[in-house]
Amino acid sequence: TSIAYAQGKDVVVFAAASLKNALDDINAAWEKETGKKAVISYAASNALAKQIEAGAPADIFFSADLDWMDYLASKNLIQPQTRLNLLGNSIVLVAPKDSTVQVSVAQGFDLAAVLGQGRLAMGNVDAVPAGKYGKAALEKLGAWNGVKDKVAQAESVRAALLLVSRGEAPLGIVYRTDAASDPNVKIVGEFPQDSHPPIIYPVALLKASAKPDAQAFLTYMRSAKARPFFDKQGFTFINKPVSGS
Amino acid sequence: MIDWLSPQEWMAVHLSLKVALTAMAASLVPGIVVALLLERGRFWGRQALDVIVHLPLVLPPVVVGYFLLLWFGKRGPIGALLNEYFGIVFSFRWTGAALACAIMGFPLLVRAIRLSIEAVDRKLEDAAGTLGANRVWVFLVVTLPLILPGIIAGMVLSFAKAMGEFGATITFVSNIPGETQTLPTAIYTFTQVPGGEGGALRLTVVSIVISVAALWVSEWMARRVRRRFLA
Amino acid sequence: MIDWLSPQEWMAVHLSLKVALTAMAASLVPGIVVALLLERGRFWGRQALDVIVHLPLVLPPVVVGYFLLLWFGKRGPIGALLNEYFGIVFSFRWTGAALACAIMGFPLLVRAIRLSIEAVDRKLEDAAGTLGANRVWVFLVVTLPLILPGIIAGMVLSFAKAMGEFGATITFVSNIPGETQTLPTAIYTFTQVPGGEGGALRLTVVSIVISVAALWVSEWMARRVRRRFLA
Amino acid sequence: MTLDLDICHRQGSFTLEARIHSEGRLTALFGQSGAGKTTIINAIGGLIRPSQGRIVVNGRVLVDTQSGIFVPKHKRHIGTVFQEGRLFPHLNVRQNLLFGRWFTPRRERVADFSAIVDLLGIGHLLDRNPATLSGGEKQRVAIGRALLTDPQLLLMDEPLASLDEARKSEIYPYIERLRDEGNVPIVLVSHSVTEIARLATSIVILSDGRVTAAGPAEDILRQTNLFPQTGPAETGALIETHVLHHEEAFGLTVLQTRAGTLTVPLLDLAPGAPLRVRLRARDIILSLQPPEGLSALNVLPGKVSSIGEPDGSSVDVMLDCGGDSLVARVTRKSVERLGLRAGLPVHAIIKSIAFDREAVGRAPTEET
Amino acid sequence: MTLDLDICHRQGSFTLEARIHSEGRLTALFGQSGAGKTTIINAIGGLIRPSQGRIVVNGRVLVDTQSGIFVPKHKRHIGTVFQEGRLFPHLNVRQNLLFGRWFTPRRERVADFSAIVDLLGIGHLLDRNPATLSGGEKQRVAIGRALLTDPQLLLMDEPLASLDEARKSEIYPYIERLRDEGNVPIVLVSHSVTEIARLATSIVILSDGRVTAAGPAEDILRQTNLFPQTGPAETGALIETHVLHHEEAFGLTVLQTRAGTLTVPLLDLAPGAPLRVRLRARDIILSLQPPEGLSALNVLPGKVSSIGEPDGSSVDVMLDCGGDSLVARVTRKSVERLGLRAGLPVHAIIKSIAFDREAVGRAPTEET
Ligand SMILES: Nc1ncnc2c1ncn2[C@@H]1O[C@H](COP(=O)(O)OP(=O)(O)OP(=O)(O)O)[C@@H](O)[C@H]1O
Ligand SMILES: Nc1ncnc2c1ncn2[C@@H]1O[C@H](COP(=O)(O)OP(=O)(O)OP(=O)(O)O)[C@@H](O)[C@H]1O
Ligand SMILES: [Mg+2]
Ligand SMILES: [Mg+2]
Repeated sequence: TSIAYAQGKDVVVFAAASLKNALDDINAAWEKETGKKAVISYAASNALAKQIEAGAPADIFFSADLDWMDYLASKNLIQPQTRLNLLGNSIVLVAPKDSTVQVSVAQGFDLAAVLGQGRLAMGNVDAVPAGKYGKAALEKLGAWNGVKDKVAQAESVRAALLLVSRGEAPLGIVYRTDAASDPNVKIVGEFPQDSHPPIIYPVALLKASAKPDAQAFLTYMRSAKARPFFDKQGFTFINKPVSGS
Repeated sequence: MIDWLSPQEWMAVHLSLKVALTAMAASLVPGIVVALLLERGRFWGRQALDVIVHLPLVLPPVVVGYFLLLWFGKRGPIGALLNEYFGIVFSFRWTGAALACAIMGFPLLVRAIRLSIEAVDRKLEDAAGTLGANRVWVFLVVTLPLILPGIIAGMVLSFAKAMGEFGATITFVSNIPGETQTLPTAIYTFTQVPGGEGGALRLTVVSIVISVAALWVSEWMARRVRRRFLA
Repeated sequence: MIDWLSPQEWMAVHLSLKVALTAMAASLVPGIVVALLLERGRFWGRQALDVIVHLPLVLPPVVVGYFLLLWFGKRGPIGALLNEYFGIVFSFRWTGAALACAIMGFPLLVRAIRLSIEAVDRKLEDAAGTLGANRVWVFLVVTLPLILPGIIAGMVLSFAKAMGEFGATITFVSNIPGETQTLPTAIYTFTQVPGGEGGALRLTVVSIVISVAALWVSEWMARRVRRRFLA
Repeated sequence: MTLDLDICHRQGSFTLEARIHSEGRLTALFGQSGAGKTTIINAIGGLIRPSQGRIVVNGRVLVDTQSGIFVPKHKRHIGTVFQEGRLFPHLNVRQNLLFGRWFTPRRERVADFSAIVDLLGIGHLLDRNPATLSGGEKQRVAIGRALLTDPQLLLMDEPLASLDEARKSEIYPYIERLRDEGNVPIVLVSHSVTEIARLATSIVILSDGRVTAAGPAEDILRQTNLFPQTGPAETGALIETHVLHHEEAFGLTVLQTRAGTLTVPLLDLAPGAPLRVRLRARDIILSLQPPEGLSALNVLPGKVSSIGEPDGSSVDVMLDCGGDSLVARVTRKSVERLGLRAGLPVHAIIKSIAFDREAVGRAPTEET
Repeated sequence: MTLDLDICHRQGSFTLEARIHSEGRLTALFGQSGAGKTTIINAIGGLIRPSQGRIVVNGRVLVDTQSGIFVPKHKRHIGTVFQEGRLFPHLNVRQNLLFGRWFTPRRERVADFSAIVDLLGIGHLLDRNPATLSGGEKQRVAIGRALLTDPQLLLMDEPLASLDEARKSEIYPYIERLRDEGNVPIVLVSHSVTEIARLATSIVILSDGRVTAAGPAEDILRQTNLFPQTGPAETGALIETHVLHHEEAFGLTVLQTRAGTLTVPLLDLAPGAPLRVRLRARDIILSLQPPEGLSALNVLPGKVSSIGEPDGSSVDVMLDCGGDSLVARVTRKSVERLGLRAGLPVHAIIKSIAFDREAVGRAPTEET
């Protein structure tokens, strides 16, 4: 594979780490079908974006938020016509499985009171997409000021989930996809879709890509064959091209 | 310079220093003990101890942070114990950051001290014994002074590592401004946002300045020790 | 065991070993040279060199990776130069991972060797001089054998660090299976998805097994060296 | 003191199998390089654990491998002067000297710091670092360090090897005082027969890890064949004398021996004081008649008690001078020329000058 | 060889200000502990850089601070035996011995490895590690290591300090051969007057960093007041003699001096061979008449040339025995009793036995 990569035969996908499960499955399915194989590098979206900027030999960028896709677009490094908002997600409020908290997520709800002395686990509110969405939602719902000093900002949404799952934090804001998969947490509230910017996983072919299979793999990912794999991980399948930009 | 950093950044600087110094100080005695055990001890499980000490180096920091959370968290076996009997809480506290840093720097500290212990002339320790010093005294008045170079080097490494440690810290105690947001986590946050390079660079410079100072202090101490041996 | 890891994971193991060994081997000679310069040299800029060597420890690995990307990337000043004149490419190659690991482990390697150099009895070097050995020979036949314990310790640290290095690597050369996906980056990826704990744990165990073996080899070498000195 | 040592110890291909019983207050270990002297010192001091055997000092069992006794070195109260100094590099000279004090209970601190420092001539070095000392200076500090621990037994491994004669002759009287008054038994390793003859009360001769001879100094020193390695120069007899009177005008002291008087350079001792004198076999000239007009002041009448085996050109002639046994070494040619034979009355001629400072030591006072 | 040294060097509060000009083939440095002997050795060997001055060996300028010359130590071809051994701990004895060989061009390799190993008795140690050697064994290996570099100058800092006499007397002839045949000039530090008297052709006496006396060995050794630090025991005269014949039956050799013959223990030298003999002042008895019936075989007639200043009870009496200058040390009392005065004819009586192996050395052959 190493040699294949070096010779530039395989499609190289730079994807946000949270997509690993779904994309690994899709890649396997695609290989079974076509005999071709994508090489997928999972890392944080920002790292991947910077690498692409530095000339990484990637064909496809699959980001966990719009910001880093926009960043590359502004540097003219993607093929704008191929960009599409493929997946959506939603954020939820979680608590440890044995928690007794009662909370209804709504305008003006008093999250701070529910937290008490505890911390609210979130992804980094400036950097990690789930954190950014969570902060926006809390602001919109008027709860941010009450909790902003009680937020434990984790390095990733997975780490935030872990804090709740280990009982370190009584509450946390994570993606539904993550919450659903962890038996140690339960969802105690859902954030309204309009309380935060749409949670979108955009994907695009990169300018530097010259491999014919890249477009094929992108097409496969948006096809109905791929959809079950995304669904299985809890993503909403949007598959909506972005016009212009 | 005051203006150059935001109050929150100043807090991070202050906290980083506190965490790094605490980590360094707290790991010093265990570091010396473990180094002695590994270098001089002949006991069952020595090899295992050696591996355990090295683990923080071998494992990705995030994994270390994960294990810390499992064991030293509020519900972790050790964490719960410490909390119950000594009232020591690590989770979401700067003490947790210090613990993470101490553990990440531990293999470096131990190795440096081990190297110095290995270089100690056992004949001097024997001589001290014939002069009436028992093993503890021999250690305190002969071995310890002789391994000072290693201890200083170990402290430098431990401090420097603590100044840069990020993965284990953020995983274990997350990133709470004023409590657990150290310089590296602050820098990390900057790198995660488009256009954050400026902020990251600024804090990086602060980091470098601090470590220059630390190196300077350590060289000064090392020179003093060396002078005592030779001049 | 073969079944226990997926082919891609085997690849990561294999790659990690290759990267760690390369990083260790490649940084050895520069490490010895820099340690000598820092310990023995009296030149302008010594202090600056000391700081630079320590930077990878002081800065968050992600920042180091970022700087590597800026300088050693295809479009970076050094990377472009190396590519043009020597055909050496680091970006998104396993060589880049090795570079990142070598640099992250460098301060550890240098410190260990420095400690050993400090412990060398200069009188022995003088004696070698009177026996006709010039400075290079003195170094090769006296100093070098005498600092072997430090070199071994430095190599262990460098290797172990390389086995665990993740932040700088993934930032610099990404996480491309078969090319730059080392054990730690593979572990990291597992931690980022639901249900990845099992995979992460499996690879962690592999990591530990490798480092046990490495420690074992190093202890064996150290014992041989020590035996030559004493027995 | 009594030193009882019966040990077996292997290191590499070298095996020490030594059995020593010494009642002497200063036991000298003598033997070729590599004979095992340092190994014995190490065993007594507790630096090595003999594979087998017993070590008993003054009735105190330090080692007994059979009953598993091994007193650790810091509890032995044994001061050691090591062959290679072993000063602590991180402490200055003063701290090195006082090191043992820290571990000596206050009431047991007897040794006088400034007296020892003066004796060893290291007063100007007190604030110096060991690394800056000359070879002899290091050695002196090492001696001082051991003395200042107020040891119950002193082990000295070639302590004076690289000191100049002047310094040595200043240190000898101190060692003698220790031996006699301080009641500190001493085990001394030395390659110098003169030194041993002056200081030792017992001598143990080692060769290749085995004791080849041992006993009171007088007996051993008279056995000329025991020192093949030193050359025959150093054989001699030790005789016990006492001060008769002084001839202040000439700077001389007259000693009483059993056979007559001996005139030696002035000694600072009261009349009646006991004294041990060493008469080297090579310093004695034999004469058939009482000699006249000679510069030599000492003539002891006696008779030949026996004539030894010739060794090369020379022969040792044993004399009985009023009960004191002397040895004179003369050439075979002289034996023949003078017709020496057992029973023949002769006169032993000895120059006063032959009694140099090393030859005249304090007689060890009777053991208590 | 010529050694010209005129240096000034400070270390701490110690200042060395030495000026040495020696034509001798073996220059002995003599002086109290801390006098600066090792410092001079270090300066010649290139281990320290004197603050000021010149060092010239055999016309080769090694150091000249004025013109900025400082030949680095590895280019000096000077073999050094250090006071503290300095064996390489990571090499075994054989490798230590051969260390210098690696850096000696093949055609300059003259020293015979197995001869030197035999001489030093270290054949059984070749595969051992220095850490396992006894003190004397280390010292011997260090000597061997220096000899095997085929040096153009040999510096020896108390090389024999802790060796037994037997070993020493095996090594002395080798050093003499080096000195005379091998054409390797030697600078030797020693505290033993016997050793120096036997080996040295020139002597430099140091005290407190300054040269207090220097010159050919014969001259210096005769000056009795130069050795206050050694005690008076070792003063004596060196006289040049040659072998007359042997008296095999008695194991004796007869030497011709200017004043008569000396009978000494058998020497393995052909008749006519030149020989240097040391007559210690304390070994000479003076007699007014030719003595009779004495066991001493040697009687040299002569006359008192002068009488020295009394030193305590004793006086040095200078004799002229047919042109050879001798010194006899006698008591003041004897001087008075015998009425010794300049010009008085006397007989010097010396026992054959007094010539031990150390006193009779090869006379240094004439300098080429
Ligand atoms: N660790 C060891 N391994 C092998 N042989 C050893 C070891 N230590 C000492 N020896 C040998 O034991 C013998 C006795 O050593 P020891 O030091 O007692 O000699 P010594 O009588 O003190 O000699 P010296 O007068 O030269 O100091 C020597 O031949 C030495 O080589
Ligand atoms: N680095 C130093 N700093 C201060 N004083 C020093 C230093 N090195 C040596 N000395 C002093 O210089 C003097 C001469 O030392 P040196 O080693 O030449 O003496 P030495 O004649 O060889 O004596 P020894 O016979 O005891 O070996 C000593 O008094 C010593 O204390
Ligand atoms: Mg010894
Ligand atoms: Mg010296």
